[in-house]
Amino acid sequence: MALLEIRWHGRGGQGAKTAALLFADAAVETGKYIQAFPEYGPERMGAPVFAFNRISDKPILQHCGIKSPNIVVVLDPTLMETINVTEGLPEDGVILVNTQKSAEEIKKELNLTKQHVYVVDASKISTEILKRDLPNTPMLGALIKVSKLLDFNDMLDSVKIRLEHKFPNRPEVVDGNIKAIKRAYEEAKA
Amino acid sequence: MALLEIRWHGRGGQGAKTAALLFADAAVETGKYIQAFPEYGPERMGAPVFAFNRISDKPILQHCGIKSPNIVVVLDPTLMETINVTEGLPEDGVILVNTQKSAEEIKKELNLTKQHVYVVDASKISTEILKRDLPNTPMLGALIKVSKLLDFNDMLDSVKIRLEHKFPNRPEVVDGNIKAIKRAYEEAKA
Amino acid sequence: MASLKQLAAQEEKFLGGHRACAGCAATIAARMVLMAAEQPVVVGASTGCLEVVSTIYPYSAWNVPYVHNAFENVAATMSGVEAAYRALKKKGMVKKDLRFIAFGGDGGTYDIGLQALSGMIERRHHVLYVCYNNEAYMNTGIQRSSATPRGAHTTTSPAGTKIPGKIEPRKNLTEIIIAHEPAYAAQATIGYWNDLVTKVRKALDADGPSFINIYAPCRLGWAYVPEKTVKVSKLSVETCVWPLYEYQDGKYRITVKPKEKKPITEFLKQQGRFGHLFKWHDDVPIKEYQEEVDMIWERLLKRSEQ
Amino acid sequence: MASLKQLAAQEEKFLGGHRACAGCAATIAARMVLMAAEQPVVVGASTGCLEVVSTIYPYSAWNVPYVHNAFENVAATMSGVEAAYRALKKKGMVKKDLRFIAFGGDGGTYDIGLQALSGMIERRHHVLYVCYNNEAYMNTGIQRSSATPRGAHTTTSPAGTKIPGKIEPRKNLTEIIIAHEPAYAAQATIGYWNDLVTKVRKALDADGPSFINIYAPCRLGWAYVPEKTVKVSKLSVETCVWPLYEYQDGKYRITVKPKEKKPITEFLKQQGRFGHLFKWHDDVPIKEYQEEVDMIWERLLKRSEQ
Amino acid sequence: MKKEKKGWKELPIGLVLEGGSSEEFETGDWRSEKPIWDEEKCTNCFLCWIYCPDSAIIVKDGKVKGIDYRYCKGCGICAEECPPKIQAITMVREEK
Amino acid sequence: MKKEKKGWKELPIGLVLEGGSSEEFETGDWRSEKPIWDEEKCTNCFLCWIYCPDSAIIVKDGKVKGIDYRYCKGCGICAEECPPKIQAITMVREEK
Amino acid sequence: MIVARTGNEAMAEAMRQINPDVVAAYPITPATEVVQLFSKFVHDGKVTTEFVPAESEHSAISACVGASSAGARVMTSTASQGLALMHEILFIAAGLRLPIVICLVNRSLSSPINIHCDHSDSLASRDAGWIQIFSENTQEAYDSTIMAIKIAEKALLPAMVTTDGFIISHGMERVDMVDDAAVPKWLGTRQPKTSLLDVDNPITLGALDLQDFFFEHKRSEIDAMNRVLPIIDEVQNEFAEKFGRHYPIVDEYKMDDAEVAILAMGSTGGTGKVAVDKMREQGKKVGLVRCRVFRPFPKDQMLKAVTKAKVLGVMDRSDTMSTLGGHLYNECRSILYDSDTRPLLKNYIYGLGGRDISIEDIEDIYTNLFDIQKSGKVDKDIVYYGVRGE
Amino acid sequence: MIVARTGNEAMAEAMRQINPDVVAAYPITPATEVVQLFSKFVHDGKVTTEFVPAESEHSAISACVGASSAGARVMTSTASQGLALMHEILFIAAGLRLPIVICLVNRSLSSPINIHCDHSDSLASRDAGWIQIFSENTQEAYDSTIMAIKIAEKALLPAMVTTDGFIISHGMERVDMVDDAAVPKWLGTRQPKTSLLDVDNPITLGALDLQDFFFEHKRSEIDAMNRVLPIIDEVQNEFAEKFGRHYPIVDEYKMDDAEVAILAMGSTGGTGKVAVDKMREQGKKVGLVRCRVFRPFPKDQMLKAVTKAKVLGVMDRSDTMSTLGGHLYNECRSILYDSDTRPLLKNYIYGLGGRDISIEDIEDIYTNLFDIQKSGKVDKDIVYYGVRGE
Ligand SMILES: Cc1ncc(C[n+]2csc(CCOP(=O)(O)OP(=O)(O)O)c2C)c(N)n1
Ligand SMILES: Cc1ncc(C[n+]2csc(CCOP(=O)(O)OP(=O)(O)O)c2C)c(N)n1
Ligand code: SF4
Ligand code: SF4
Ligand code: SF4
Ligand code: SF4
Repeated sequence: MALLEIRWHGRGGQGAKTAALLFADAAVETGKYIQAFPEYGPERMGAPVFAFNRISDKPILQHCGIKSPNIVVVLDPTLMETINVTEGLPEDGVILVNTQKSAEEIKKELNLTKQHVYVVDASKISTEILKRDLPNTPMLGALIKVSKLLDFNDMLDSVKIRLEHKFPNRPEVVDGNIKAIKRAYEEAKA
Repeated sequence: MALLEIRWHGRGGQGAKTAALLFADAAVETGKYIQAFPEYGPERMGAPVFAFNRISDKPILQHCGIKSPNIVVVLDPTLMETINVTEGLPEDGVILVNTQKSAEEIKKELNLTKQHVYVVDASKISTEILKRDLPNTPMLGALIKVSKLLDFNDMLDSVKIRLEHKFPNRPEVVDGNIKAIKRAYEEAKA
Repeated sequence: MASLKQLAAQEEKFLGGHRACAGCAATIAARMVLMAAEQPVVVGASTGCLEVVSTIYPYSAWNVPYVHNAFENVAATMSGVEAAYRALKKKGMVKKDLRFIAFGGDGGTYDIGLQALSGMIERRHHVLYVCYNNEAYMNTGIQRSSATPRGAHTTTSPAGTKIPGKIEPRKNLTEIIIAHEPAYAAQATIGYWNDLVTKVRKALDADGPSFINIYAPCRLGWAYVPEKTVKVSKLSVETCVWPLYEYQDGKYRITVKPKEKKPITEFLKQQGRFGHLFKWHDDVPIKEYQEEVDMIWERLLKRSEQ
Repeated sequence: MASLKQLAAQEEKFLGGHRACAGCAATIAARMVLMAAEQPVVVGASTGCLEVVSTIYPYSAWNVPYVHNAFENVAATMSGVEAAYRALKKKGMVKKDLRFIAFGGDGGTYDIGLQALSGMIERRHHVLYVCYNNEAYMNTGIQRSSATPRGAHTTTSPAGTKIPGKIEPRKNLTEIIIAHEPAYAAQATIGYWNDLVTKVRKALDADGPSFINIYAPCRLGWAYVPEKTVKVSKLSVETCVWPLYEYQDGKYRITVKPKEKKPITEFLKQQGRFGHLFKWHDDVPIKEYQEEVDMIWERLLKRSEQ
Repeated sequence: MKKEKKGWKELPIGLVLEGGSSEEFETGDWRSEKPIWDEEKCTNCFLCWIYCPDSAIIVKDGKVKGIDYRYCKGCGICAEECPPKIQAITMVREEK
Repeated sequence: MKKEKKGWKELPIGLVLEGGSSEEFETGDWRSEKPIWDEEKCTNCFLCWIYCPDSAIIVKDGKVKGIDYRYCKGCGICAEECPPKIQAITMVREEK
Repeated sequence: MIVARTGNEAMAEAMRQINPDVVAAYPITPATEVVQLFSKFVHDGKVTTEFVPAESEHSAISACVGASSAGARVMTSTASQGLALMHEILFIAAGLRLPIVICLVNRSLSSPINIHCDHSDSLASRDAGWIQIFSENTQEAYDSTIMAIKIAEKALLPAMVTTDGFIISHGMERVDMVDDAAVPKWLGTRQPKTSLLDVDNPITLGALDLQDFFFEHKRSEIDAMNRVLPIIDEVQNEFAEKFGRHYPIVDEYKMDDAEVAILAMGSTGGTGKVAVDKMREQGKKVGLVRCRVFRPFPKDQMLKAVTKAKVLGVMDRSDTMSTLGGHLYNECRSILYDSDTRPLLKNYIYGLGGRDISIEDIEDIYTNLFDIQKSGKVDKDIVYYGVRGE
Repeated sequence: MIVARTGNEAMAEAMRQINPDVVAAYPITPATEVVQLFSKFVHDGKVTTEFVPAESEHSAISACVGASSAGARVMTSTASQGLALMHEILFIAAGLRLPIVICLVNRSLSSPINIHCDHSDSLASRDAGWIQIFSENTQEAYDSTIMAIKIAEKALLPAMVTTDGFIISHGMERVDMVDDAAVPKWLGTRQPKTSLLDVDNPITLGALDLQDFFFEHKRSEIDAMNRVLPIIDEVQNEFAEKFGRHYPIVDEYKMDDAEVAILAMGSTGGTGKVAVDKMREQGKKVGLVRCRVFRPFPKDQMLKAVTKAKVLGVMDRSDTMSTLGGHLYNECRSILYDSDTRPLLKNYIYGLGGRDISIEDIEDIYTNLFDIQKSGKVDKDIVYYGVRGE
């Protein structure tokens, strides 16, 4: 696998950073080389924020910012009004959006031509399964699908381990998240 | 006048530093180039201390310590028991001691051969005139005499100005000191 | 007593467009303090949430002169500003009558900035020091300060399996400042705007250094939903966790006495930072905190009667 | 109560050969504190007269482990030493039961070291902090500290023609520390050796941080003849300039009540630093100082009755 | 916000900024809930105004005039503090 | 005190000093007044001992034994604090 | 064990495994997490450390000095303003020869206040007598933290291990962690020669040192610094033997036949290596030198490395404010003064306050260096790379 | 008016004549007297200054920053530990471009704690963005203090004028003082562009400055530093014209035909000149270069001076703790790197903690330099001169 670069868009408090970290962490378990890093500003809850991933089969040495990601993940569609989420996205790039809308609609809204657009209603999935609008974990499932980066089951196992570690006494949280990831994996579509 | 170097010996609180400063200050008024500096340690009242002077007709550029003074002034004779007051004194050096003893006695005590010894009972002078044992100002008078450095009257005038400046509302202090200096000038002897 | 209508008639001195979390009480406090001031003011702030969210180059929310120097030295910085004012006024280079306000978070006041504040008061600088107290270092991600109450979870006093949050009681900074004998000292909180505004005015009119400790809930660090900011603030007073009182001319005065003193659990259970205490194997941490609150309240009642 | 005979039976822990001025009370205080300790102690000192005169390489007057770090941080340094003790004791690498004492002058305590002390108490380190209070920065040549009383001449608050010495009242550090709720706090002075020794023992036995503010006349800075050191110390108590009291478990106790409260002039006129006040064109400075002393004494009486 | 940033030679010396410039920074897009103010119900008690952390309640001529959505972050304090008997402000989910 | 000072390689590392070494530094020569203790008059109240800033009152076996002139700086506190009715210590000018 | 960790997590994990006796610290972005994570270990009983949540960095380092004087193994963590506030006490720690270790996250110094990376903070304390080790990535941050304990205790000098703020501190990467048990075993316990807690052998520490002894004591401290590099080598070799990862003091990347090269510190080393690879693909003979140990300055190792190139671009993430350019640049010029081989030098000051430096930027710099090689002269010796309006 | 003054008195007198709006200070040996004497002026009504007796140096410099931001002319004085405690805020003062002036008395930094002279204190803050002017004697201390106000206000950078602790600070010498009235007249009042007290034009000072602006702001500060030397020259010329004493940025003494020379700072310059005269009497062609301005580093002036000699002994009263020797030595090697003329360099680290340096010592160093000239090579490039047991 060549080097793949991902940019996450979210709002402070929505877990873009957590998603990127979780993604990287899980990928390491499957033997990949990874990076995950936030674009730190002093922004508070609610403000638009970014996070990034690099993932590769070979060691990743660079520590510069990502200007031209292969994949963009948008956790919150309202961001698209004020933020240019497709900035730097190359023609063969992929954009994955948490939305109720169709890929076509999004494509139009963003004035995209060649790039691939995928959508999934991660907020709905999260609200239904986790009883809270926390789209970041479901989006992981969708990302795995659209990126074809990792084996889904390997990934699921390692996310599970990570979640169990984080919530040692709350199996319901772990199970819920895993369920949500699975569903988003299934529901994500072009 | 060639460069002359002087070392003062006293105890913390006895005014060796003040004497050196006063001496320098007065000499400047008479047109000389001077230096006055203490050997600062953190010693408290009562501890043996040093002070130094350089005096010359020409600018003095060096800022090193004085190892081999031309003149040594001892404000407190009890110091001679523990401190080697003649350290570095050259063969043509002069030592001036505040003591009741004679120059001969001191010369013997200090095992001196060639150096010139002068004595004056500055403590007595001070006690009689100033009602306190503050030998430093009278010693100035004796120093002027033995050093033949400066014109006595010029010097007296400038000491007076300096004292008036320091004790603006206490003419009795100024007069007493001037008197004491004069008397020490007269009484100092080899 | 101030009326909201009058207050609202002035120009805003602390503007929108700052980057505080939605529902942040620190910014409410800053806004209220400035609107209370009847004289032109010059403001200083220590590093912390209020500073960071209000002044990110090239944007500033302050519509009054403002200076930020470092984290630990706003009191010293404002001492200098005030000294400059006295000097330049003497020379006729400044004409107006100005007031000076220093803002510091509890970290910048109770901990790293305490000494500078102590010095400012001792030297009798005519500065109002406002501590907006959210009981932790929020700007760096919710670490314990000496204002953090016992039992509270912070990232450096975490609710662990061995130790349930912070173990030491909070420092009573208001009493420490009162022991400095400033010209005016008080505790306030944003939920009681009128009390707060009145205190700011008294402080600015006092002839010397003054201090107001403003309890300012932080929805992020205290972990509650943003719209509850004012409610949480009010609960702190109703439970006597944060008594509203003032000290001037050697006299204590309680300015808002709760009709009925509620148990602190009413206050604690609103907030995620205390959540673990309700699951802890014993009730010692809560009991100890209640005792501390009671003790301080009793003492306050006694002192205010004298 | 300690007996001098018993005290004298121990080995000296603060030895002769130090370079303090003849008649220095700071060294008397250090010696008394060490002889009071019944457990082995580790000592720290902040930069200042006591440190300088007792440890000039290669000579040390301390016959107990001693560390000097800097001027402003003895409380933090000893916090670290005490933390190391707890850590190494847990591991069995230290066996004995030790006590920790930090010494600071009033400059190193009231001013530049206040914050470190405040932190030490807040974190509840088991350290006795002793402030030997000579009411100015003596080591650097008698500059004003916030412990310097109003009216006193120092080299940075000189008796000038326009301003007669220091204008601000002294900081009441003991009350500031009491507001921190340490395990024990007290004021003492060397003239009352038994009171002092008893307080040191209580402090070392208390379960947490403790503080003793020891009034320690300085013959150089206060300008009196050296043999009067003990007399001057006693006069400070008899005039209530320096009340002897303690605070523990929320209670105040006056430990030595003067039979008859003398006017402060009795104390002031012994000392050159106040000499100019008696020649000043009015008696305001002395009167203000007397009022301050009275106010604090009255309040103390009241609090100790509760 | 998207205007070209200045080069170093054009910036004012010493980090000086004009006061009040945050008005150019609109935090309205942080909002996920939105307060809706009902002029009819409003009694002009100004409680929403005094408690708004973002100075986003517009008051003019002694009357509340609405909400400045450029800055309002949707914290919901105004709705919460609007007296229960009046309820002139309600929160709705921000439209996407 | 006049012994050769050590070169840098011989000094202990880290500024460590042995405790109590000031005993090698005799401050007795600072004295200009000297306390004279009268064994006859002394009642062993130990007041001179407790107040001496220079630990210079020699106590052995529960009794005052005299003054350690190696360290005594002649402050006069011992004489001053010796109870007025006893006056076992008197100050005299230091001999030259 | 291979895990994913941010730089801060890696350092905190290293601290957990070291299990120091005392940690005294104060929060500051971007180092806070180190202390946060460590506090959690304390509150969960995963370490036996006494944690002192100091009321300022000044007190934190002061408490470290106290604890280390008492014989404890002591660590702390800070950044930027925090290190600057420790400044006075840093010198004292070194003078007292206390092997305290700081996990430092590099962040630029105010003013202007900024939370992002440059190296001005640690470099502003470079005279303090501390060993300074800069890390390229999280793995190095982790390994160096463990090694620093041993290095400091052998050298009897304090040490700081640094990472680039946010870039490394908050960047998650693969880290190969040593076994929990292996770390304390490899390190052993600290064996101090003297301790304040030894009441039977009372020592006096920190006496006033006048003209008659100060110079000798300072000379001895300088001597200790002179002995550090071999100690680092020794410890790095031991570490490699035991755990399989070996670090050089000066890291050379494709230098053997390099015509032009850059010299850098910290995370830029990695970005530069990618640029090297890309240029090499185009057949350009470029190389990179990374300075891992900045204090003591590794004169011999550095000379050996940099004299291989004809043109050297020195990349400084800091400025000396002297008009002479950056820190590395000046130290390089200094050591090269009487060298026989004398590359052309150019200084690129970049990345201040967290300004990003990309692979393309570094390629651009290489291109510029080739131009210099061609022309044989450096026209403008100090450039501010990436600043707007230059 | 010719008077006798110690260095501290001379600086205090300069301050009295300047009559700054605000002085905020804290006592420390050997600078205390400056503040003491100044307090007396305040209490006697001789100045109109607001004096802020801060509770620490950290607060003193912080108050200076506040006062200067408010448009006041501000001064303070400190030494050693005091400057170290100010460290963090020194950078802030420079970043905010505030023309504060410090009368600094050089004293070595703890540990070991010592009260005597070396240059480690000001040099440890050399990155802070302050102008640094070192004085050889009391006259220079006095003159430079007055000039520093003008220099700082023109450059919009803070400045420190230093004297050697005790040697100059407590040494009394002849000083030719300017008339009381002439000083304020020559200086004028400060004309700040903005002030915190201007409530009608509210400014915000000290905002958080992220990746998008920090580098530009820093670049502008560096630019200000790049413009300082011409300003110093200009002010020194104005001063000479008005008051008759002219100072160079780099002081050359008998350098024109010197074969060997020493480079030094501070009071050693004077002692060295006497040594030069003595050697010249013996027909030895020796010279001396004195660095008066250390920040910004006067590259051109220094190059011009030091390249006159074949062998240069660089005398540093400080060590960088890098193993590379002293500060002047390294900066000299750095600027000489690509110089055409390349003297042999040897570093003499001397006088740490107040160890005396005599005329004979310097003669000895010259003799040593002649040996080097003869042999054509430097065997040991860094020596610790005057340390026992070397
Ligand atoms: C000397 C120094 N240490 C640490 C920091 C990092 N820091 C900045 S703000 C802050 C916490 C602020 O806490 P507080 O004063 O309570 O204000 P809040 O953020 O809670 O509003 C810290 C630790 C700093 N800027 N400077
Ligand atoms: C940071 C710092 N500032 C200033 C000094 C200088 N200094 C050393 S001791 C001292 C005064 C000590 O005063 P105090 O604590 O009252 O003790 P005293 O000397 O009166 O016994 C000062 C100002 C210092 N060593 N360090
Ligand atoms: S973290 Fe707390 S204090 Fe900081 S901006 Fe958010 S709500 Fe306000
Ligand atoms: S100056 Fe005062 S405190 Fe210092 S040693 Fe002398 S008497 Fe003691
Ligand atoms: S929702 Fe919050 S920010 Fe918006 S107007 Fe209401 S109180 Fe203000
Ligand atoms: S005179 Fe003073 S120093 Fe000497 S023994 Fe008596 S009390 Fe001690």
